[in-house]
Amino acid sequence: MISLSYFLVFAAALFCIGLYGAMARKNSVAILMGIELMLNAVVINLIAFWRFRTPEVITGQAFAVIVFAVAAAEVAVGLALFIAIYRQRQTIAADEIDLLKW
Amino acid sequence: MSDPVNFIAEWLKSLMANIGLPTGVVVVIITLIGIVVMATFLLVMDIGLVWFERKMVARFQDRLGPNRVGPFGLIQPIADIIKLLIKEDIMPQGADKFIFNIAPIFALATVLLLWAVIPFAPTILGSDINVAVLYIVAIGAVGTLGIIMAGWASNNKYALLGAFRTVAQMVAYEVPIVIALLVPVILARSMGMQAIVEAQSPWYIFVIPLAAFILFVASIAEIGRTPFDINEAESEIVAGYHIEYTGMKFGLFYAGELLHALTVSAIIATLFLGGWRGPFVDQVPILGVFYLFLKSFLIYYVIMWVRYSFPRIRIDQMLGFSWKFLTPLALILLIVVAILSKVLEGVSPPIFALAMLAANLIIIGVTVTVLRVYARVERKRVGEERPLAVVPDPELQQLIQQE
Amino acid sequence: MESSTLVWLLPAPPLLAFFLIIFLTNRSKGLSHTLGILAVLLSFIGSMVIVVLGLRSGHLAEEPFTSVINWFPTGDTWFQIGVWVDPLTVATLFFVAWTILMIFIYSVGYQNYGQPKGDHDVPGLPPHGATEKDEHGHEHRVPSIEPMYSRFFAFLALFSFGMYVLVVSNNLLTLFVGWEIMGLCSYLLIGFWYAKPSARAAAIKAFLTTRVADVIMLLGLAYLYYLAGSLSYDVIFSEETLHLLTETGTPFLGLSAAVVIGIFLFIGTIGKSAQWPLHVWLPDAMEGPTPVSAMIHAATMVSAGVYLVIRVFPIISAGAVHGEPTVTMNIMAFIGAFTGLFAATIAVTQNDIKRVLAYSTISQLGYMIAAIGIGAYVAAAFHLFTHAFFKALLFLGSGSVIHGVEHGVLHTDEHVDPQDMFNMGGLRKKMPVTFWTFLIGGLALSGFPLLTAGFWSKDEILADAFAQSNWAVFITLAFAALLTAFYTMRQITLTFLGQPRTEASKHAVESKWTMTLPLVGLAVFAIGAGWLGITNDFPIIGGLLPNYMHDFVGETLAEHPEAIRFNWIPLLTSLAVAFGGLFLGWLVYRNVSAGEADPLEKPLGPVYSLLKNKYYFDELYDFIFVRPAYWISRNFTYLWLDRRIIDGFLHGVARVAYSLGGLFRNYIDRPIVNGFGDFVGESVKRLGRGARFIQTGRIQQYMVMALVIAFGTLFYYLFFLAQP
Amino acid sequence: MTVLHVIFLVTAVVTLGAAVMVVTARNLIHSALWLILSLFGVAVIYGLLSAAFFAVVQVVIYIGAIAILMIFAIMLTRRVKQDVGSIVNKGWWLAGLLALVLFTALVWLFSTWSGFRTPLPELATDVDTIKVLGAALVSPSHYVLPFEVASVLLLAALIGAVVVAWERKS
Repeated sequence: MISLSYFLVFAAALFCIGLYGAMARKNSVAILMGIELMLNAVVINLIAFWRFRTPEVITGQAFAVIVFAVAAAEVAVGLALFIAIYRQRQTIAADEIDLLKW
Repeated sequence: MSDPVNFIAEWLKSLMANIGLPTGVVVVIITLIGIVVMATFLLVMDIGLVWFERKMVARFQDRLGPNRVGPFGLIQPIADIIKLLIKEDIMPQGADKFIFNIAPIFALATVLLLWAVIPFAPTILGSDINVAVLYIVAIGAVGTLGIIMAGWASNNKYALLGAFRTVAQMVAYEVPIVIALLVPVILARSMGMQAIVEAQSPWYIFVIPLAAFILFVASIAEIGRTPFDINEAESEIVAGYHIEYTGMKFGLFYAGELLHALTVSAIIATLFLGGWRGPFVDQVPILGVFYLFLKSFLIYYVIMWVRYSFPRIRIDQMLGFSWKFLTPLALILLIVVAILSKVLEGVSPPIFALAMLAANLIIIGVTVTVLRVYARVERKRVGEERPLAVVPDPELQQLIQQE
Repeated sequence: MESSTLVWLLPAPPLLAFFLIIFLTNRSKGLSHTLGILAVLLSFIGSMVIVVLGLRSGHLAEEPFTSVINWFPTGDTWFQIGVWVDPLTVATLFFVAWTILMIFIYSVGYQNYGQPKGDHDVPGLPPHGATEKDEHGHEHRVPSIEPMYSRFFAFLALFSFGMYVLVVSNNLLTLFVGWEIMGLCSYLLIGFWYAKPSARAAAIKAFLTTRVADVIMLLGLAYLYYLAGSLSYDVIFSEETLHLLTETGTPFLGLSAAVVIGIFLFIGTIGKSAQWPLHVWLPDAMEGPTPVSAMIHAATMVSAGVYLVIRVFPIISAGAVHGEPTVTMNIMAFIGAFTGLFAATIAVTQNDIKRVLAYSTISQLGYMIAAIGIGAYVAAAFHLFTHAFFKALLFLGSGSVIHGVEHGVLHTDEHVDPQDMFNMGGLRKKMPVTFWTFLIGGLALSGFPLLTAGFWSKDEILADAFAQSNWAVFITLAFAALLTAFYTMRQITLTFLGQPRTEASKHAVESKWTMTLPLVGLAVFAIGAGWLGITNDFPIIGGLLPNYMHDFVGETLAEHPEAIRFNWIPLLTSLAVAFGGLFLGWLVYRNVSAGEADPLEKPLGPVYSLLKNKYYFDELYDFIFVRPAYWISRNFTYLWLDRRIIDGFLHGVARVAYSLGGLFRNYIDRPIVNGFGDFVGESVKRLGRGARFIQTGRIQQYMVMALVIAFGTLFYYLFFLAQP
Repeated sequence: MTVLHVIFLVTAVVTLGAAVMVVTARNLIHSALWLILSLFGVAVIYGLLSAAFFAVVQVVIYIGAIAILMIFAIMLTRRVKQDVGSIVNKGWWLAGLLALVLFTALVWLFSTWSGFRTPLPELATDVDTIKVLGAALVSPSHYVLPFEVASVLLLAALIGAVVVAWERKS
């Protein structure tokens, strides 16, 4: 029988891959992709916990809906920022956008 | 023998169970067989569609159409396919090979996927999921992907521009589509297609004609047919996203486009024309398939009718039409229907339907009045004489002089 | 609405109008005067409602309309303010509301609303006139609109607010507040044309003179509050308080507190009502625009002084054994009678049409004070009532005359003083409405028998004086009345009768309806107001009308004053002086021709110049007060006290502080405080420089860092804290 | 080893493989396409968890909107010399190490938890979870407030994105 552990480990792996992407990639859009992977891992966890632990309470799904909304908002604003930055500096490499220091 | 499809499926199941396969595997195999059969059926129908479309266009344009190969030119599509198969397969320079190759498959596959939730008959249905309407929207969104992949992978400016246009168009028209889809969902109290079909005791086109109209118009835009075919406007961007495709790859796009139109027709028929509903369906379920395709082809015919009657509109007009007209109208309709259905809870179905119809007609009347006023103003504005040259204002002049 | 609520609202509209005009509508002249008139109209309607309610209530004296709210805490109790409407208030409200409304309407015309803007007009100067072309292309000089039109109405509105507050308040403190608001407005309005040096000087003079009186009045209020613990009418006029005041002795010449307070409050009245010796400001106040003269210096503000003494009559008369006046009353009788005569003599020789009226006002106020001094407060209130109407009428009439003559001056370009009566004459035909109304006012002032209001009120004062056998007062006032009739007739004769003595008066024209309408309105009261107070046993007509004044206003006091018996002697006296004065005036001045000196100048000789120069009071005050004050200010206060002592002390302090500061700076601030501060700053800086490599501006490094720290914390928690 | 196991394992391998490709692919467009595959895998996982609604919504939002938007953004911000040089920054090894450590720690942490091997419970067949979810999202006693706040957030993001990306013509 399939158990909660499958999903937890899978989500953890997805999360860590996303984390690596967010921390290591140069391109800002790639970083955003990593973050999307992480968010997906989170939603998997939420739904997995709902399915396995409290199928009679809808809270897990409600949480997931909110996470979806946040993810959409984040991508919209993030991409708009990248485009604005690209217009200014002709780059969206994260390590070249380093004016905010000292 | 009233339900041959299910009969065959049951027979196959028992056959495999007798061999000793476990139940799960049987289900998987049966499902796979169903998918293959359905896809094949649709693709074969697609070939017929090519003939149907060409014949129809010819009639609209006062020609005869294909009439050399086979009786009434019925074999013509087969000849076309053979031609496409033996053509040279060109790979553009600098193209992204893998993506270039899977893009047409994507385009056709997404259309086929839509059929998974369309009920052919009371007993014949791919999958009766409870979010079928949402599924349609989702697959429509994925369809965009094939086009953008094709446009990007071709390494061609025109292809990319066409892809961009398509995406902009699809994103814009997805909004009224989703809202219009929600209207029958509210009335049927379900997102399952089967439930919606069963709930249509008068067909929904007689209850909420406005929603049907919005869905119809937006769907034409979604599938990129004239007058909304600016993604492949020959005069502007040559042929759009599939400019670099040849042979059967192009054929797949072509087939996908035609099939998409039929799919959309089927969806509208299911949601508003009662789907498989018709006389004697309860006794002979297989009749439902006939009724569904009858209705679908009726709508397909109307789509073609529109296509060959109207000129192409500009891209700004097209986007404006969605955002400034269809979306607000659909929103108003959704709100009115939602409130009405809450208010009229518990009244007898005929009265409910009449009230809904009345509300729809009122909205249509108001909209037409508003449009008429707008048109009058717009005509006046456009008709105004405009000077050929305008004296620049002094500030600007100064700036120019300074520079 | 409760009638007391309505009373609370009476002063509100003018105040509102003041702020609205000042802050919002001061650009629009029409809007400003509409607002002002609307506001006083509201107050007027409210006042009339109150008057009617008061008259119909029947026992207003016992149960005045009153309501009280807490104002500010005084120790354990609250200082309460409120409104109070008793018969005296009703009478006062009646004439205040009428005159204010009339004067507002009059001002619209007087300040030349609807006329073009002046050619060279500047704010702070009276308008000089504008040039206008008629349809034939002829250029005319016509009067121009006042540049500060809106401001004028704002000030008038604020003034009305002060007057209403004073009238309806239930205690002496809010009365004083209204009193002072009016003082301020008086200052602002006298100096309305502030670019004129004479107007400036007059404003300052008025303000300072009344201030002297007000300070003493405030002392009186303070003393009263100290003794009675309240300033509300119902408390301070109660039996116990009056008894207490009479019993309490003071160090001043062994006088009782009641007397001292009475005198102090009366000094306030001397200032406000321009009684001798503080009368000097009122004639100069004629520098203001004529509606101001009418409003402040005839109808309302100067009346406030008399209103005050009538109001505090219980204190003034406290301790009076029946028929035996108190010290205060004696002083008042003396000052009132003296002022009455004194001002009347000056008025005889003045040429300026408004100045004559100003001295006449002083004189008439003296009448009222004298009446109170002999205990005839009903007569005083009656005279106050009638005087307000006919004096306002006279002032407005004189304004109308000046306006007409000014028009002539502009028309002919003749440089004559439009206010000098010797430049007028024959205006009867040019300005018929003004003439008839002015005549009514003049006859009322001189006490023309039976018909006019002035006769009844003045006669009552004389009758009272006679009834008390107060011969000095009686004779003085009778003589003053003779002079009053004389100078009134002199004024009318010079202004309206005979032939025009200048080109300007030949071309004078009648004023607009906005000016003549108030004249007519007031003229009605100048005649009719007297009928409210006809003594019941007056021959023939006595008793035809009830003696409202006596019955109604007389109720205000707890002890109802007895109506005096009718006597022929005062009646005959007043008839004689009125007719005699009028006839003499006409006789002397009927034939004055252009450029001729005053016919009285020769026969009176030095007395004439004494009178002409107002008994040299201005010069006297200048010598006694103003110049010594200047001298002391300069030599003592400025040169010695300020420069030498105060500045020297301050310089010394500064020097010490400076050296102390240097000490602190060099030995404490710099090495210790600054050193510590620098040390902290430097260390933070060094630390920051050391740690700054962490801030790279690259978000991913921050992310890694944050993660490392989060992991560290998590592991620390899991392995060391959560383990046991 | 049931069909469910097989489907899960295949999906998981595809998803994780695609995810690895997302963070390692040199071409960003490929990255984005791999991301789509990965997200599709996640949608299948949702389906396995009997959350069909989320599976479909995942496709609508992530593939239909987010991924498309990303491809747009990538195309709009392309540089000529884009493919030159490393695609990862200097600290990539540290990032990888951290990710690995985190994964190990998470798995270890989960394995110590008693509910780690919770078996799949049967879902009540008479309950339509979508109806329950819908009712919960608009019920004042449940999540109407977060739901509305989320909608406001979306609107703010919408307007904010327009404002931020607006090309000001000077």
